[in-house]
Amino acid sequence: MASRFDWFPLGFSLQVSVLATAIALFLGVLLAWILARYRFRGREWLDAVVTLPLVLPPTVLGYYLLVVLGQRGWLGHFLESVLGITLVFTPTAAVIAATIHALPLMVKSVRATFEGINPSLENVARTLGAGEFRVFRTITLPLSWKGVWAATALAFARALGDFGVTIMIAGNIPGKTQTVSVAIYDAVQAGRDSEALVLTGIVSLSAVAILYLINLHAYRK
Amino acid sequence: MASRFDWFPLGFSLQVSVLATAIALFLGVLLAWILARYRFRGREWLDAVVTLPLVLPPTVLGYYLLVVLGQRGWLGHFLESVLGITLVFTPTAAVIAATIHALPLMVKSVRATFEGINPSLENVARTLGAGEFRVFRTITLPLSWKGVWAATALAFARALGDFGVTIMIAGNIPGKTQTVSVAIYDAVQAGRDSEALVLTGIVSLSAVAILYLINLHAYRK
Amino acid sequence: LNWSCRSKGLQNTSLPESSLIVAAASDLTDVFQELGRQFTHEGQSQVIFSFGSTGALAHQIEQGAPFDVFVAASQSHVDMLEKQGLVLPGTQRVLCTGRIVLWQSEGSPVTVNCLEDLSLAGVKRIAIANPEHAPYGLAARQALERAGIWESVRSKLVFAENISQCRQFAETGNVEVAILALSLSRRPGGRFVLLDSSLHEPIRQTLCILRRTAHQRLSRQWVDFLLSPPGKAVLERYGFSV
Amino acid sequence: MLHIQLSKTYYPQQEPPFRLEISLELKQGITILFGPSGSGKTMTLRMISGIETPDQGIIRCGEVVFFDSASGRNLPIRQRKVAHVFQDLALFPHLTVEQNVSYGVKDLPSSQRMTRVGAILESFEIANLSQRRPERLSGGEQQRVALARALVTRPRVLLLDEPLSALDLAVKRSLLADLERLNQELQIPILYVTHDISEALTVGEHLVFLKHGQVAAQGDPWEILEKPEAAVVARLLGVENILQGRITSVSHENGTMTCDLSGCRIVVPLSNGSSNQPIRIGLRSRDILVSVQEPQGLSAQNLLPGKILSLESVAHEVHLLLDCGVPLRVTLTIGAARSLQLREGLPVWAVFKSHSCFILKEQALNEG
Amino acid sequence: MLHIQLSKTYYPQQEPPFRLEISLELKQGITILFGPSGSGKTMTLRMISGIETPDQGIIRCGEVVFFDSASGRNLPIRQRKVAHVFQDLALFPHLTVEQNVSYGVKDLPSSQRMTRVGAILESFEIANLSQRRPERLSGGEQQRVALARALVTRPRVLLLDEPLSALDLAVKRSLLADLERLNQELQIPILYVTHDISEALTVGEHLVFLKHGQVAAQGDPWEILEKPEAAVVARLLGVENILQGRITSVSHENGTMTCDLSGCRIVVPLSNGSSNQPIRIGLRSRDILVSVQEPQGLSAQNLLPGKILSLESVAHEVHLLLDCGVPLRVTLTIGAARSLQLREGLPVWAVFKSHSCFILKEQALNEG
Ligand SMILES: Nc1ncnc2c1ncn2[C@@H]1O[C@H](COP(=O)(O)OP(=O)(O)OP(=O)(O)O)[C@@H](O)[C@H]1O
Ligand SMILES: Nc1ncnc2c1ncn2[C@@H]1O[C@H](COP(=O)(O)OP(=O)(O)OP(=O)(O)O)[C@@H](O)[C@H]1O
Ligand SMILES: [Mg+2]
Ligand SMILES: [Mg+2]
Repeated sequence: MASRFDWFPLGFSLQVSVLATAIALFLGVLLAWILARYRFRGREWLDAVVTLPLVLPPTVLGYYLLVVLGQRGWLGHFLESVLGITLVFTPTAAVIAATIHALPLMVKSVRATFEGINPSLENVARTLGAGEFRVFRTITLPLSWKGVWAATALAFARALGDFGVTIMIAGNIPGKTQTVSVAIYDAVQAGRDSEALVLTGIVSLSAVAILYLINLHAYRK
Repeated sequence: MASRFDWFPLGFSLQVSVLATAIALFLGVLLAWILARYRFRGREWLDAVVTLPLVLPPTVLGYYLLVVLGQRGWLGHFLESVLGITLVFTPTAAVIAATIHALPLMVKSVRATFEGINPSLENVARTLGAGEFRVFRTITLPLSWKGVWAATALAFARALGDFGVTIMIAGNIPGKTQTVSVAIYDAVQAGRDSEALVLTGIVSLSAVAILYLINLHAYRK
Repeated sequence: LNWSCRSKGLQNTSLPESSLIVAAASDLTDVFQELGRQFTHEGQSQVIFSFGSTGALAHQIEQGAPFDVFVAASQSHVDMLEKQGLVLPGTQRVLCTGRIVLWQSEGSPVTVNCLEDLSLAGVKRIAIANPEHAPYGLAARQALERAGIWESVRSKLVFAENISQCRQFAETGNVEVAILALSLSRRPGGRFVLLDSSLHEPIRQTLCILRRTAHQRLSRQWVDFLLSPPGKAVLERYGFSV
Repeated sequence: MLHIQLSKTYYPQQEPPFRLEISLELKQGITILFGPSGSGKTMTLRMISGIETPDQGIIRCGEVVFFDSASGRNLPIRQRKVAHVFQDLALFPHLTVEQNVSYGVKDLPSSQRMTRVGAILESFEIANLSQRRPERLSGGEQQRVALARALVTRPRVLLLDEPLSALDLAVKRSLLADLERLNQELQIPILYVTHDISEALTVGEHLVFLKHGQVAAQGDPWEILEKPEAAVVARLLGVENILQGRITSVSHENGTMTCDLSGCRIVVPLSNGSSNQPIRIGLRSRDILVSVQEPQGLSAQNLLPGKILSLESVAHEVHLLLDCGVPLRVTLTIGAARSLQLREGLPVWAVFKSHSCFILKEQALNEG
Repeated sequence: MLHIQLSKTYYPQQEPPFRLEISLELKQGITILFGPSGSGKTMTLRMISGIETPDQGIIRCGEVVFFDSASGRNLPIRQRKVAHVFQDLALFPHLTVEQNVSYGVKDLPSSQRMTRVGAILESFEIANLSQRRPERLSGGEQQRVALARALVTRPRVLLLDEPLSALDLAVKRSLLADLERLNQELQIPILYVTHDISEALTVGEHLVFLKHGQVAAQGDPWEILEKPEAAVVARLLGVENILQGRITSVSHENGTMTCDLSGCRIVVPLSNGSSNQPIRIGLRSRDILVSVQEPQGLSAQNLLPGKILSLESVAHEVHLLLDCGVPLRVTLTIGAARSLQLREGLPVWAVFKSHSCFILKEQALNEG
């Protein structure tokens, strides 16, 4: 209100979302490929489990993550004592939080796209001597751009919008881990309605602009 | 704890999610079709705007929805005074909340699938005398099943998992509008950890089972 | 919009029409659940609680939430509702005041006995509820300020969404100390140091009956029960000053 | 009946644009659309069915205006009632053969529909595949399904883009007969794209020859060789020898003319021409026989003595170049060449029937 | 060189299963795979390239075992180095023509790759399309790209599934010549599926005739007509007349034999047979001419007097049934029939060259 407008959450969120989207893109495409390409026992179960983060209320998911990744959690403890890495209440945690929500969107959409590709094209590439990875990189993936971009747009939006998981594992440390979602929430809760509206407006506009660019890219030509 | 286990949130959430998924399926497929089929000014903008609900922190989205749909909101006021319909703090609101989050997932994934279809097939259907709607119903849609099912799975998971919007516009009224997400949240907040774990377990298991069934359906053959 | 009607099918609610819905701030969660059991036990109707942050609940009330009684963790929100004519005139009461504590989970590497200890090097992070909107967070800030260490510990602070989350941060060992409501400190798993009530403005748990209630009689019964000696005893037992 | 007059330019990146400029008047019956690969045949069909829109022009079928750039009219595809068999078939992959075929006749009463669909499945020998999806069909089976799907509707116009290319001769013949029957029945314009000359000559009542996006020639398939563009057509059809000479005599009772080609005399079928007129004759290399000894008793045939200039063997064929006063290209089977022990320099006789000679109009001289 | 011995059964729902059971030994050079639509040609190719897996059997290329059900070996597609031109082409839609063609030679050093790709684009006349995407190509252009993409690699085996069906004769010829050159160069087995007889006879050194999933005949394309299965092949190739008789004399110097067919005498090319042996002769309806007056001076040709039993006109052709002692099916152009004023009952002479007669082996008698 009286204090001058804080731009940190916007920049921070943008960085976090972009990073998280990139990670989700990489992991999601990889997982989607495995799910689409290889037949193994429990494949559909794995697919279902990957979707799980969407099902749980984010705060609760965050709580459980906090239990696992926190200083007393087995994973958090391991990371801290062996590798000297602390996750919770750091920007890294914000990235993890955003990634967790973006990943299922990525995996499911991309897998469906991969499976929609005419297998003849992949087969012909194999007869031309291409190994599985080259087939994937040069045929499957480029032919799936539309689906992958759509999924990326979703993942980015979701990464930007995460609040529950972020506030749990990254905390709300202004100037350090406060994402724009958390900042908007705070502003609303504190009754700083105009600030909340301004932030919401800026986020919405920039999100729409970014999504628009992604769309243009995805559906161009 | 001492009180006997409350099954209401589970059944309620299931109903809400199924209904919301169905609505999102209908609206999402429709919107996706319009976006994929018709070229009009602002098409990509519309697409970007549809994705917006994912970008905002759910609680904040809920807050603004409440401002619009609540008794003092212009839409809520209109509905109540003219049509006698109250939306907020009813099961309907829970359905709206779930739908809002499911819809963008639906629209984007399904649109990408629609656009991946060989236009020759649609053209040949037209030469055989099929109108646009018949082309859509008999060619475009059936050829997109995989993508539509994947999107449905995502939408369902998201509908089940929504917490922020629901708690704002449907409220956290046990036995009336308390979805399982809200109930889990409530249990965690109140320190009823074991109850929270049990609920989480049940939701996760049933969600995985339902998603598994959707997968089987989508990728069968 | 016809599905809004169709969705009536959803209303196979498990609660009788006559039950009372009480919106209450989260710090009252534990104590109200006990009080609710007693109230029902005394042959009165069932009470349903909708716990949430005071701000969110107030906002919902403004938009027509079907609550009968509102118990806020601060007075200002009730005042605001009163101004809007949403409160049944003359029903606003201060129920009790909350206290704050320094809370540490078992196994915390450092031991903190007073506010000044928060400056110790071993205390790397401190969780408080967000002072901007959580009454207990505000009180925590006031206490830190009056102790003169607000500026020095500021970089250690992690703001929680609400007081419960604050506790979760400490419980899971991710912060060494949390400033909590006394009412939530009774749960097992930690130790606490009560802070002097003079360090902060009183955290007035304020109640009112809402104008839209259809159960005025029942609401009054509930309020009376809260304000009755047995009710007060329970509140005191949970760490509220009456 | 089908009046087409249109132009459309495609602008591929980095290349000269491809311009289609066509003016056609199709009567009912089968018109063959013939032309080298990439000459615009598929394009033309796509414009007629409405899948592509011309830059300008008019397409009219009887009274119905399909497209008119002047009035801005562009009839939606489905209202044109043009059945179109795509070059890439475009079978509906999620429907069975039967569902594919009955897609266009959904409006018929069910019993009538079933009879009609059943009949066409039967006559196209795909009735036993009726419950299968296209992915489980062979290439030829797919082609028959695509054809059946288009023919079963009662369209205003029928467009067939190489509908029989994947079929063996036996099936091809029977489908051509079906098509012919249908042609009698429907009395609509049928535009038939093919590369197969014998198919073209068998089926077509009218032939349109497309080249570089333009109609280079049109008319009776058998007469089109006499058209100005003939030399190109001839080469396209595999007429390797184009001989130039002069008519020396005309025999109306024999139906023949005698010509003099730089000294050697050949007999060709009668055509409108008179003594002393210049003449150009097309002759396929495969229609010429070679004899190593002077042939006996073949008085009515063309016999040109000469010798082998060169001899090149390609797969099971041998391409000869003879010098018989005029250069003559001859193709033989390797077996024949071997048994005759042909070699360069060997004196031989070229033997061919007068009916193997096509007479090309004089204008053809100007063409490549 | 390529040893194939496999079986595979497809179980379509609601239908009798389709069983492919094949045993082949392919030498280097071009082998034509011929057979009616749905006989299993595409299937066979898919098994060789590894896209489909046989139920059992063995596929071996020289020393390299592609598949062996006994040892459970199944070499991954990419290690087989089998270039396969699909019937549906399967061009990569997101790559340009040049990128499509160079896909299989990515491992070559860049300069070598560019030369090789450039050369093949040039010789397939698609160099000017090199920057285009497949969707912007005509059907024939697409086919050339698919062919170039496969040929540019140096495979162990080359599989071509109707690679020229969408091309006109001129282009077809030039591509066949390219293929022939390549064949000389690569010295590998090439399996070539086609329905076009002239293509088959031009290109093939060896022909395999598939029917109902089984090898019905194989051998030299020109000799295969003498194989037991010949009658079927003959019908498939459009040999409508199958005449039965007895050899009366053999003339080695003429390379002919004279036969007696229920009273009428015909001359056929020399074959291994001796006087008084039974013989069966195939004769295409299109190779027979009709004359309404006794032909003059055609002593060396076959001239059979007879009369027209029936006359049916189909499109631009007329199908005649003649009674010349033996029934003869004749196909003429409608123009010819019109000009000769043919009608039922008219006495005519059937005229055909001895070289138009195929001699079928005696066993063929047993076949339908
Ligand atoms: N979308 C496009 N953009 C630019 N050029 C195109 C496009 N589609 C086709 N062409 C070009 O237009 C020309 C005509 O194509 P068309 O498909 O009509 O040929 P066609 O006569 O059917 O040949 P074919 O017998 O090989 O099928 C070709 O040179 C082709 O490369
Ligand atoms: N996936 C499948 N399941 C069952 N049957 C199949 C399947 N694929 C093909 N068939 C059947 O197997 C037979 C052989 O098919 P194939 O594609 O090999 O024929 P083809 O000889 O290539 O014919 P064409 O010349 O028409 O392309 C056909 O009858 C076809 O219907
Ligand atoms: Mg074409
Ligand atoms: Mg095939």
